[in-house]
Amino acid sequence: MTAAAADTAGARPVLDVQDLHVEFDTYGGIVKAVRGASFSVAKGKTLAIVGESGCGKSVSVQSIMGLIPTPPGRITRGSALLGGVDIIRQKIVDGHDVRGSRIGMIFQDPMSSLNPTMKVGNQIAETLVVHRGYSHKQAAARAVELLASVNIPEAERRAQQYPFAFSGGMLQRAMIAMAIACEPEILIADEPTTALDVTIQAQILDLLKELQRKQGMAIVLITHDLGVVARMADEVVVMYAGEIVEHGSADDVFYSAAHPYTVGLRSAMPSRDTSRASLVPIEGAPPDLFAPPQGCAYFARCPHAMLLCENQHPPPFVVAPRHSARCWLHHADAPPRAPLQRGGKQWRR
Amino acid sequence: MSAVEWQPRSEDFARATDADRRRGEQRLVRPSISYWQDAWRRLKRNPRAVVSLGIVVALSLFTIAGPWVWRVNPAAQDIDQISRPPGAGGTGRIVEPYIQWAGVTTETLATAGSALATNIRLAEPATTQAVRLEWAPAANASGYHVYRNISSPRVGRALGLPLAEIIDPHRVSFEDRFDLEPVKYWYSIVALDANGAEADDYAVFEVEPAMVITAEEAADRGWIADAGAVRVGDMVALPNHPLGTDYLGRDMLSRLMHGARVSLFIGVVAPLLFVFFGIVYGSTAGFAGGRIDQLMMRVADFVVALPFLLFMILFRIAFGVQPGESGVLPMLVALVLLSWPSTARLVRGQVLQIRNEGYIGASRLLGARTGYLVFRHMIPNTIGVILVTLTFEVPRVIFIEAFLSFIGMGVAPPTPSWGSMSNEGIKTMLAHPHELLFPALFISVAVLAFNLLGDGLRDALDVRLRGRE
Amino acid sequence: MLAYILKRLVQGAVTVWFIATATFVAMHAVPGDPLRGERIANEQILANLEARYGLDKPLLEQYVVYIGGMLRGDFGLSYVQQNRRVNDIIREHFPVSATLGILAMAFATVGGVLWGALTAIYRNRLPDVVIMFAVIVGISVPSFVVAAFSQLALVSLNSAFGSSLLPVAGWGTVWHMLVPALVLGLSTMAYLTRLMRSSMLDITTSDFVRTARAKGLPPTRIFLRHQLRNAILPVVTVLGPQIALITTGGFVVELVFAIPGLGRYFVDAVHQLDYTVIMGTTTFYGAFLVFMVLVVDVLYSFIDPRVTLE
Amino acid sequence: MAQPNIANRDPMSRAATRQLLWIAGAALVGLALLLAALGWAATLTGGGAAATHALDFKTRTVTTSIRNDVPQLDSSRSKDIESYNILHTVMEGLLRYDNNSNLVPGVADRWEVDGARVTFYLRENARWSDGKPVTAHDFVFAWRLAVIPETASEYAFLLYPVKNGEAINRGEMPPESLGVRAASDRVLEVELQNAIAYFPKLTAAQTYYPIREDFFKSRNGRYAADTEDLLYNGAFRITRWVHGASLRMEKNDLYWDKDSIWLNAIDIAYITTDAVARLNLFQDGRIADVDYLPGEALDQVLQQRWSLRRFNDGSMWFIELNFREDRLTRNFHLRRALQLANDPAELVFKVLKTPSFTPAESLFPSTMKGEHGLFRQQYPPPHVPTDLTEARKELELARQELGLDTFPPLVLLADDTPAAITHSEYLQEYLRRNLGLEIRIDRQNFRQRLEKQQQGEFDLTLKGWSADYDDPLSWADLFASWNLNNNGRYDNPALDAQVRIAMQSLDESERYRAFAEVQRILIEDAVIVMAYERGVMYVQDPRLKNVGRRFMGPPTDYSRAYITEEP
Repeated sequence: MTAAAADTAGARPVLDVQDLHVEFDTYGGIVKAVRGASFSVAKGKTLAIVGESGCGKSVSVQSIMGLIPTPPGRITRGSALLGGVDIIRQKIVDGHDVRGSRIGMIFQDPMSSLNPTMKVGNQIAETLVVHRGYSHKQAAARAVELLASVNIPEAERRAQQYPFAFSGGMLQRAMIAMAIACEPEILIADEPTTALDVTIQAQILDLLKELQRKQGMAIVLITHDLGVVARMADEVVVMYAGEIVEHGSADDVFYSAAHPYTVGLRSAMPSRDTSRASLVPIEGAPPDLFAPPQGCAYFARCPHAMLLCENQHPPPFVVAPRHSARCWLHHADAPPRAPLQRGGKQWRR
Repeated sequence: MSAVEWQPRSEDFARATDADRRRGEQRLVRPSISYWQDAWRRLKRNPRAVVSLGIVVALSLFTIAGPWVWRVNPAAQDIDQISRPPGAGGTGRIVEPYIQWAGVTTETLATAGSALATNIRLAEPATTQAVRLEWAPAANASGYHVYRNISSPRVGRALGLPLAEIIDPHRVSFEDRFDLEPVKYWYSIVALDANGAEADDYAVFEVEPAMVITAEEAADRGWIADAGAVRVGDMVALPNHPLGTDYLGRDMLSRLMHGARVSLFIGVVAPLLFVFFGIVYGSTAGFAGGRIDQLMMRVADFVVALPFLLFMILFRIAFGVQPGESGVLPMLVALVLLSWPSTARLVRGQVLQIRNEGYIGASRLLGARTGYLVFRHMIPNTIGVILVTLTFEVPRVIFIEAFLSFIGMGVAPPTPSWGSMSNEGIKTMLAHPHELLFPALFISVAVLAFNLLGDGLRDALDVRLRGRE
Repeated sequence: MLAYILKRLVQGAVTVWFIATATFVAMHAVPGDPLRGERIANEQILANLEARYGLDKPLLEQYVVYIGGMLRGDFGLSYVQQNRRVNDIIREHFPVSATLGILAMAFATVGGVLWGALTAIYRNRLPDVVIMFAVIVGISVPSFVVAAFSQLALVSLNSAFGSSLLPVAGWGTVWHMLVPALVLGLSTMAYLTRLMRSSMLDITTSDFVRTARAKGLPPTRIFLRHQLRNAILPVVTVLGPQIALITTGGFVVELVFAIPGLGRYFVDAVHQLDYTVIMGTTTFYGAFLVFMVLVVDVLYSFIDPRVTLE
Repeated sequence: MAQPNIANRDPMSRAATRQLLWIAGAALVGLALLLAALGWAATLTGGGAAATHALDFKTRTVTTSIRNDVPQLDSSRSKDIESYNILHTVMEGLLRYDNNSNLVPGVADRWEVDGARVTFYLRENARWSDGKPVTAHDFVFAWRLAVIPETASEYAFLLYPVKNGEAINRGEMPPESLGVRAASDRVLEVELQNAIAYFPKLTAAQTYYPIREDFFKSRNGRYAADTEDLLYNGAFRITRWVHGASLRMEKNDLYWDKDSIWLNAIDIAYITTDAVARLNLFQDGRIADVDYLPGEALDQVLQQRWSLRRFNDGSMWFIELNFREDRLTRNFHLRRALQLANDPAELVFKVLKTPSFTPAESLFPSTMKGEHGLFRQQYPPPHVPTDLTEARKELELARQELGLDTFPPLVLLADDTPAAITHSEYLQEYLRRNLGLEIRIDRQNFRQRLEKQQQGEFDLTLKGWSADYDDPLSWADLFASWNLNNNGRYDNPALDAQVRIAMQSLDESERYRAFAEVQRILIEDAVIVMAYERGVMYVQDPRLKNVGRRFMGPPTDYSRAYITEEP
């Protein structure tokens, strides 16, 4: 996937991940959770990584951030360049840990992601003290401003409270405040809204959008909810069974999906005008990465599966500028099967 | 990685049949296993847990099968082999039963008075039945002191044990029957001057008595089948005690085997009972909160502060334990009634932490009853701490059992238990370390097994590690 | 907070009253008469003795008189130490046991937390295995043996250095209490170590530690501010009952190190059925325990914000 | 096949350990502060540090230890050994025990016995520690105090030989009617209930010690509670007493016999019953002697090559049988069987294994003085050889007499002291093996054992007894039918008659013939089964000389001891 990504129009990639491989030692042997993922995100842009649970999207970002316990997890190949530094191999750049200062991260379950015995204000101020050398007083004041900036009412009082006194939504806002405290170049959001109800979900996503506009930071958004992708993403990466099956701009992927799995995903997603009847689930279950398939991982569930799909691993085919898909259907000699849906409703808000 | 060197042929693009796709699917699905199977599998793979399971099996074999293999009566006393270190064995000669010795006076003694230092003599060959000494009378001695030591008293007048004070100047003999063993002894005879003070000069006599025993005693101690089978002068092999004997000459190995029953039963069952009761009590208190919690915790304080010994005596009377009977059940009940508060307080602390977690509220929302909440959610999350408490209660209970038996509340003599054996062993731990070492060792091994098992269980049951390690 | 403490003190008082009542009933239910010596005195003398100690009155009246006395702080005369008021016994000996107990608890808590944390960090590696075996041997050997061996070590240490470095027994200076307190606190230290290890392991796999690492905090800060603070909670909850264990467990150490503590009177009183000393020591120990449990609960609410003192 | 992990490893463990070390450092500082604070607190409760050396030749001080606290220093009410030892050092009665258990003049320098009247002549220079002379009035007041019901002294029975003593104690007569009068400051006249030969021997007991009336009343009820509540007329006086911790005695310069006192101070610095702890203190040079060494501690003593010594503490231990109606042990043949099977030599030499114990053959101790020389030399007890076959025959006779096919289990009541445990478990197995008798051991706490023994809830029980005063009667009347301490309720008119002779007769040889007869009956009627005569093992610094170790009277006496520079 190297070629397509590199020539994005002039925008220099903030984070450029190439050929990432992550493996886990388990009782049955080695599970190859990520089998060569390459993606990048430019300044001010939002890259969404979408896919079913277990497809390796969370593992990819968490492994780059060094959050996978080793053992059992291991990064066996690949690189992740952040401003020229491969942060897989080196977390400390000129004296500071890139994590927290240049990369912020928020997680799915805010309720258990904050230290229950430490005030919220202090947990935010902590990153400032460590990375930006703030004094405790300065950091505390800044923390209050940050809480206010993420639309938490009465920030002054809230900063002195403990996590259990916050609601789910407010906790996630606090997490965001904590992540952006040092104005990082990139914010990784690992399924930030999954644990929240829909109304809060929208507020959080708007908040992220607004912060991106103000601070110009890149966002990597991991989700399995296409609605969230549609709302937020400039570019989309679809992952399946540990590898990237399609990569393109939001419009390309939504309106001219070039991979049967993406089509399947889109048809399983309700939208304003689809009646309940026409939702079509994808049969079967994702493959077990315990023994990853030789050919295309989606072969067992793909309606357009061909003989060669079972044993030959499809290369990425460029279907449009900055839009590629790993599917033999795009091979010159492939028969013109029911063309993948083109065009379709405008999804844009 | 790219497909450059392979060019697909046109037939490759034929549509795959449903059968092909299904074949692909079976191969790929990982076997799904339940929570408990996964926990059991992980327990099996944890080396320390396997070791502990091995020890537990070995201990139960030792307890149950042991007595069939090592058929020695734990109550049989061998008075001639008291506190014998492990593996002593050896042989003894059969002799006539002991007859009183009249002793020797100055008149009946053959040789006349010369300086004491030279001639102390054995009136008869020295045996473990009696060592009979006679010596030439010292000039104007008003009496004699007789000492015995296990090392030479030459240096620094370390005469050793004072055996006798003879205040009759004419008696010049002494019969030593005190705790004779087939080891080297140094006797010292000190003459007393007119007003009974010890003279500076003292005679030393070195002797090693031969191991002897009478026919009845040999049969009595179980060395030979019956008294008639041997005649005076025959050599008899002393029974071998692989782990030595205790303060009454009883075989340590068989006592450890029979003692295991009491100690392991009490050491395992009692903690399980009162830790379980503690869990239920603690989690209900923690979960209920408010006034009920306060009340329950004050009751816990009340139980902890009660004088343990007083109530043990009371329980013994309440349960009507007949004098000299083994009251294992009343002891079990007493132990449970008085030992649960510490677990209760611990579990309550944990439950208080978890009580306002999200999933508890959610589960309650779904209509879960308190009992289900406690057992399904609360306890698995406190399993780590509970297991640690359980593994600590085992030794504590074993020693409480020993203390109770000591005051006649638990196991009545001569039934042994590890705890009581180690308590007895304390008294002679410097002289005969093996009497304390072996029971303490067995208790340590049992506790080790429980600790390793506890650790293994803690890791196996830890949901977060499921499927990973 | 103050209201809570006051409420707890009232509850404490009620608990202590229950303890005293239960002990009184149990004490009189146990057979044996504190006044009968080896030599049986004639009826008249027995009657006089009973009159002096008020045993001639019916049980209920004795109870009312005794509890009344206790409220006025008069615990009565000892049967065995006939000239000493139980108040004097407690006033002279409880401070000794308390000093020893507090020091033993300090050793146990500090040792338990540090060793526990160390074994959690080096899980399944050498330090963990070594410390665990030490813990197991520590708790499997009767406390009397530990006390005797440590005293033996002191003696050989002194003889090795030719002069008395540390006193072998007795009381009076800080050096007298060092080794006895360590021995007394040993079994609790072992327990706290294992407890700390178990809770530390739970914490390291928790979500907020993952967040802390994602914030790029240095490991030392994560360990101290996040892990240690949460892992210490179960240890604190257990301090309450352990304090009771240590104060009453002092008897063995007081015997071996000839320390004039209350433990010896506590055990002898039951042995001799010395009613007033049993009541005095039990009530006092009960009050001391209830107070320490309150201290622990208050301490706990400071550490864990989730627990509020309602 | 598994490729290595290329990501950087979090330096978690090293950093955390550094952090731990830092916390440990802080904790140690905290502990040091706590130690300092508690150390200060300890000095308040401690009794001041003991001297560093056990024997100090220059200051003439000896440091030692005792096993139990000193419960009662009011001589009128005192009853235990620990208090008697101290009282005998700081107080002095009419007569006194010398280091060899012989009675010598104390405050009285001579006395005359004339039938039921005894007159004591007090010495001129006997003084109290406040300078006032000791007068006959002090004895009159003390004896009355000891016998009046209000004092409720458990040793009041020692004063029963004095006229009306028992009646006053029962509250039937006024204290003034007690048969003792101060003819003058120096002369004390005693009128006895009925003439007895051994009265002077009684006056060495602590209950007969003098107490000054004005001082006693001035302490209003707290007499003998603390050092300032006591007035001393003995060789030493108490200068510092921390209850349960330490007690220091210094030489009393006003004592009439102060020239024979060499020591300036006796410092009891440690109180514990644990023998190993006291041995460690001895090895560490902190105390000058350790007495009551258990058998187990002897090996440590031998290894240290210390010189071991022994003295008889005058106590006899035996198995007491129950003669109540419902008890099998009432049957003579059963008792005879137990007596014949009994082997005290094996018990002492092989089981209890303490060299100071000797197998016992009679209730009367071997050290007891007879008419001339030792009682047991003049009247040796009938010898009962151990004969198992004969014993089994007697058992068979008993079985038939009682009409039983097998013997039900017999209950053996015993204490929970180490010696009692070993002895009872040995006996249980011994009787099972040799006589087929099933014995159930009823092991009881001290008070419960006393209660059961006195209520007669036993078939056999282990019992120890020692004399209250230096006269065989203290032993002989133990099994008289009227004696409350005769727990087995043995009732033999023949024995009672002999005891009455011994009590009333003034003719020494007649009394001793009666004692010999009592001894014969006890053995031939198998009233008790003898076990051992207990002696005490002790270790003593060779430089400490002339310490009193007695079998009669207070067992330990440092008052006449002295220290030599080298052993």
